[in-house]
Amino acid sequence: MTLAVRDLAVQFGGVAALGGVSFEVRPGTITSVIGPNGSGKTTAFNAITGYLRPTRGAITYDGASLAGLRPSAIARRGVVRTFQKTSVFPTLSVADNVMIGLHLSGTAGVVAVLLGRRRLGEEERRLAAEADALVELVGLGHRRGEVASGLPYGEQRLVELAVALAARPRLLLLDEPGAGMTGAEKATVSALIRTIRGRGITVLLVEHDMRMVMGISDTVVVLHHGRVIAEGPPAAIQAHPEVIRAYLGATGERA
Amino acid sequence: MTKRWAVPATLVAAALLAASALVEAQAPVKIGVIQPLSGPVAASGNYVRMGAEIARDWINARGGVNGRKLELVIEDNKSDPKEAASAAEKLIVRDKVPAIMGAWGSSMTLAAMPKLEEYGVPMVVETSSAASVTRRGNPWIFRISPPSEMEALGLERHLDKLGVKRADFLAVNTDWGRGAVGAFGDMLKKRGAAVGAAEFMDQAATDMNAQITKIKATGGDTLFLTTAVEQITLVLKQSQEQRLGRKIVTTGGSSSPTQLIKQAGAAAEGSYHIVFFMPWFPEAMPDGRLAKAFVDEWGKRGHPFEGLTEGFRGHDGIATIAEAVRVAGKDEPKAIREALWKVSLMGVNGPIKFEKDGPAGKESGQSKPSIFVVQVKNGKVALPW
Amino acid sequence: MNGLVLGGTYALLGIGLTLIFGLMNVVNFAHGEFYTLGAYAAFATLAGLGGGFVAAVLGAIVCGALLGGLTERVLLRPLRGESIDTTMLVMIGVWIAMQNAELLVWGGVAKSIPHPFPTEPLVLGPVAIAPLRLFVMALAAGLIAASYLLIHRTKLGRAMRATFQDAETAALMGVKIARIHTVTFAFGSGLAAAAGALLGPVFLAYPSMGDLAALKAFSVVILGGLGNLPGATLGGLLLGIAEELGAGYVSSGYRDAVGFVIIIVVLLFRPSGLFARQERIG
Amino acid sequence: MSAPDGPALLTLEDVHAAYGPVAALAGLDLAVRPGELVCLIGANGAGKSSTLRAISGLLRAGRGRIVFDGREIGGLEPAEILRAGIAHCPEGRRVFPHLTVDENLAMGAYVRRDRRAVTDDLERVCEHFPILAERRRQMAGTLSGGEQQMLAIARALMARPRLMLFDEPSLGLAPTVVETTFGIIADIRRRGTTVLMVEQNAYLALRMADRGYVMETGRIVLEGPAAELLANDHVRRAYLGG
Amino acid sequence: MTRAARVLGALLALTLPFWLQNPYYLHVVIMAGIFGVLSLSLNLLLGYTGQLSLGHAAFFGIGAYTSALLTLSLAWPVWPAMLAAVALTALSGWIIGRLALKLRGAYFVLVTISFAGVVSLVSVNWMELTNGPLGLPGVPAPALGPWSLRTKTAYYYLVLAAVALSYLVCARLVNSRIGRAFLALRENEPLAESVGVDVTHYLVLAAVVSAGLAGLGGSLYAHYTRFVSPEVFLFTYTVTMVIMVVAGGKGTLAGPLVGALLFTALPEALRLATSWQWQMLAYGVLLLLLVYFLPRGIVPALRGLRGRRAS
Repeated sequence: MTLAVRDLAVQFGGVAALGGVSFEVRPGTITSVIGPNGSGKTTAFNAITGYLRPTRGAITYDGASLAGLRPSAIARRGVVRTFQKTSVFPTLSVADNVMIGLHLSGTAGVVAVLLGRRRLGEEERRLAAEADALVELVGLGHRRGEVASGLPYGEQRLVELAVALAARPRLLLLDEPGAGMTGAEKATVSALIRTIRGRGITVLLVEHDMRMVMGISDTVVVLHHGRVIAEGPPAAIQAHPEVIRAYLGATGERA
Repeated sequence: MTKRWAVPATLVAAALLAASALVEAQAPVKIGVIQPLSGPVAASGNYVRMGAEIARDWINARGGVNGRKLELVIEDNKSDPKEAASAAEKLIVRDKVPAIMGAWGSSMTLAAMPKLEEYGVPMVVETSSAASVTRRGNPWIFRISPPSEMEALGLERHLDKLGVKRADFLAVNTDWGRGAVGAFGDMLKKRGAAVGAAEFMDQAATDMNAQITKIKATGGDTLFLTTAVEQITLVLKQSQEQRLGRKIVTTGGSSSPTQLIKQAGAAAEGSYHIVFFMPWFPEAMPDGRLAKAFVDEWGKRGHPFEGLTEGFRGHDGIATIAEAVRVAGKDEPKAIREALWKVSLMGVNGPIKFEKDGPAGKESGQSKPSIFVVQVKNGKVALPW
Repeated sequence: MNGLVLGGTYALLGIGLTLIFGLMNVVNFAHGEFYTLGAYAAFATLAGLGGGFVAAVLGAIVCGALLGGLTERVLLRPLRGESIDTTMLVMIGVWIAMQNAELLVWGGVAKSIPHPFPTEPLVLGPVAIAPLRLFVMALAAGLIAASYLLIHRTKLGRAMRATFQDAETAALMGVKIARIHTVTFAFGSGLAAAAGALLGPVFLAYPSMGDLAALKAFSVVILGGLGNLPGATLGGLLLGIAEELGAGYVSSGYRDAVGFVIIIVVLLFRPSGLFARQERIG
Repeated sequence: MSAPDGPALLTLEDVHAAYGPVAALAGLDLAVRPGELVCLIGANGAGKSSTLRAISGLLRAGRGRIVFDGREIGGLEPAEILRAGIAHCPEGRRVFPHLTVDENLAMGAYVRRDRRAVTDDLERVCEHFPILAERRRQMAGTLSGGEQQMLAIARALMARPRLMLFDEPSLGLAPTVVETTFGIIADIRRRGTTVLMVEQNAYLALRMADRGYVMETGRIVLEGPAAELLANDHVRRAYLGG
Repeated sequence: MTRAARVLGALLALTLPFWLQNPYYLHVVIMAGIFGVLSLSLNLLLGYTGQLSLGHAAFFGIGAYTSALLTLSLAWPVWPAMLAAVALTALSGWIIGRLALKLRGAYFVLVTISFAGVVSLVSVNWMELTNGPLGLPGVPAPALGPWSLRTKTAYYYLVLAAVALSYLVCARLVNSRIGRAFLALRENEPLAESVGVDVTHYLVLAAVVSAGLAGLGGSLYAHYTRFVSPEVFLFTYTVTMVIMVVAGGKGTLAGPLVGALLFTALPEALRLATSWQWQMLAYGVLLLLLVYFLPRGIVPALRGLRGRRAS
């Protein structure tokens, strides 16, 4: 078991954003979390990656609890995320964005940096090469030197993906990677996600585009009003009566 | 250049040289002035500047020094020691002044002093009261203002008339305030009076009620107050509000009782003030005619009357330097320094003559100024006894 | 008792600053200068024009508000969207320029502002207080109350609060955000000027008087929480009293340290201010 | 329900808009006729909200024309657009949390000068939304999500708009509340106010709308009568989970 | 900058005392150098991590006092005193960093202001240690073996070396993985955390280095003016540093140096250009104009200009 979420609950003020959610992510799979806007998907992501403290519940990764860890510590354990709203280092170039993503791959400490040790240069060259490879992987080779905030929306999302990949995740949490993309771009991203899984990285995905979700997921978890209402392979989910009701709405059901 | 032109060219060059030498002789004698013209103590600095300008104009009206006009190069030290040092550097190096007057506060004077030594330019100190100014072994320093000890000694002969049994201190938390508390405390102890509380206040503080409350609790009879006139006003007002009921004696000579009467009103009634100039009774000054003329000129220029107790120092400082230049016969720093040891003149305050102070071989000059006490009676400044 | 007099004016300063700071995210270093301006305006009214004390305070408010509004309109509006450091630098420039302009106009000599009250203190049981201070306290209280009414009972105040809470939605309601910014800045500056006009006669007016006042205002804002009016009011009173006690019981030299220590302690242990509601996380 | 004919009340022609260098709208064409209920569907990030923001003046259109009731409104301030008759009920309700319900409603009428009529409207709105009438002095932030949605709609109505823009009115609401909300929107439209609605619950939205537009990356990719879109295969697969 | 320009600049810096015959100008340049160190230090926090410290005068002052007290009271030689000043300020940077860097934006600004305020009041009131408002006169000048570095020219080279060292420290940090972490925190803190950048560690690191450099600046100042008084804690020093960094161009390596040179020279130039009444007023107005027309600073504006010309 890679990631296990047990009875996860998050409250904002008096409002329950998550009301006791449990699900698991098996290694080497693509698992999708779906649900209408406001159903608690992003909240779950934030809780798993240490950006907010759950009211109750347990989150374990590789058998060890992630509770109370800072996001950077969680990243160091191989759990890396992207954000729902496009999130890049805006005034830096694409290549520099990815270089920052490679932070954990670097080893240079203060002393080494200040003394200007020779092996630093080698490390920098290695990291730069790695960054280049990642930029190529997401198909932004031609944008390498451009400032991230100047890129079109879809390409910014690709930068984000490259940054996350640079952190060498073993579990990658993607928050709506296809949002704001054209059909063609979405297809590219879907293919990319498959490639990523092919490299042995487990993927947990939040996505709205059903075609995309159903096309690439091994398992789908459906959240509705802060609870899991269904979990299973895509085909089963599409046929699940409660899911249909949640998606089409009560009115639709009655009509 | 062909040979044919050589002679006339030489002639022209010689003529030019001669002309420039003539102009050189007519060039004014520059004196640097460093004062706090902006910042918290700007008012005092500006009064000193006004006094200095009067001295300059008088001297120039009499034909200048050694036939040359006097020119003041005035710099603002922004009430900041760093700026005082910068200003000294600029005056010496860029403007090439052979002597300086400055720099009001002791911390500013102390900060400028290394520059004097570095370049060898004398400075007449007109206001600073810290003992260390003349004790540091800086042979370029000549002070006409009294250090706090001298001021305390000046008061000593009036002590019985004042009737001090038990005194408290309230002083601004600067070198000046701290120094005054020490000097007057020592003098009082020597004379057998008890010393109670010594309270300090920040330069920018406006509310001294807490200090006054503490002082009220000591049960003394006299409060020695050392700070700028603005704060004295506040302390007087707040003491009255708290019904402190003490004899209040201000030290330092910056108190300007006229301004206090204007600003503190009844709260100033009965207070004593140590001053170095009594513009209310110029005839009572050592040189009554000079003092009267200075007061008149000050008024004619529309300067505020209350500035006179500060402004006279500007006059005396410039007059001293001008006299030294006259004695030296040239405006060259070293010569002026030597001449400063020889000058003896009458200033608005009284006779000015320097005696040696500080470590042997590197003495600074210290003149012994006249010290007076006045009292506010019936809303007017009066001689107390 | 003195703590209350000071506290009342601190509160005025704090309310003005908290509005500007909270709404526009401008670290207003020139806030103290509007305080100074108020004191000089009061001086001009009382000594020059021979007006009454109330007229002087009103005059100060008008001066402060006009110049504040102008500052915002001319200097800050074109820089909207620039980083907080840039606007801060602008306000530093305004601070330096205003202070030295005041020096130029009024000279460095501190001005005592005449006032029509007797200097003999009123004795009420164990408490002795000068009538002026009593009047200042009452006027400060009145101005604080008036600010509350303006903010809570008028259409303009409602729009200001709405903008403060959610500028974009306020714009959707037809509120002209830029105008609200100008008005807020003018209002805040007016209050600072009022504080100056009130404390000026108690103390003195001189060009650098605003520096300390600005610092106090910042302490008050932190104490009360950003953009929190009741917080600023209570914070002002509390700071006034704490200073009085601190100076009385600890050491007068460390009087002004009270404000600093309060800021540090409050920020380290309760960053949203003493009176702020717990903010929603995330 | 059939769409009334006649000249369009609102037209967008080739509208482009961007946040900084990032394009949000890339040549959008759209029209709403008087009395219609039009819905705009599409994935997150497709530019639906940006469309509404461009109409209400929050987002300045860089190119193209936005015409309302025969008058070019592109480039006008939000206040002027509101005065022209377009109210925008924003995504996530966005009530002013520390203003009372009454004050929130008053903010809705901010641009109106006719004080007496505003007071009347306030009473009428409260009659219409009895939940709000009970909580008029309460801070809006203390209301439940559904109550806040009612408040947001009521607040927009206070401007007496001729066209109302709704951005994701069902977002984060319980199913029964969604039902009520949509009932209210239908009611508003029945009373003669034209409606343009952005909604992620495409099924619900298309069921009550006259016509629909499907957006992708800043432009319209599909449009037609709502019933047709509901039956469209592409739409079903992308947005209806079928 | 092209290589040729750089070499030329370095040559100019190295030979400057031979060009500047007038020691007053050299004095201005030395002060600019000291403020250059201070601005580089502040820029590390403000420009690279995006944290505005308005308590930088405290580090400057602590550095100056440490150096002065060690040489005067304990008769330490100057060089170890300088090192101790750097170490002590770095330590205080660490403490402030640990305590205050969980705060952001305006709150962090206010804590740093307050910290400087408290330290300043301590320097005035703790008479036994600091000699209070009287200050500490007679701070010795450094010596190199038998040679005292009292002369302006000698001190100029010392300051030049310090500027070069500070520049090197900043440049190396900024162009490394550590500098990228600083930038990441400035640009997008949540994203930085998500790829494993430890916020506290890097912010505290920046604070420590920044404070240490400010301490170096303070120490240089003390041994140059040879007089230290509580005025070193004046808020105006911090304001000056901020002006230099922001006007020069925060987040660039050259910006703070350009700012330091310009804003040390400006008041002196105004001294020459106009009478004292107008100097500070003109200073304020010029600052306003600069920010108004170049809100991002001089160096970025120049870069933009060159970029536009190139394209």
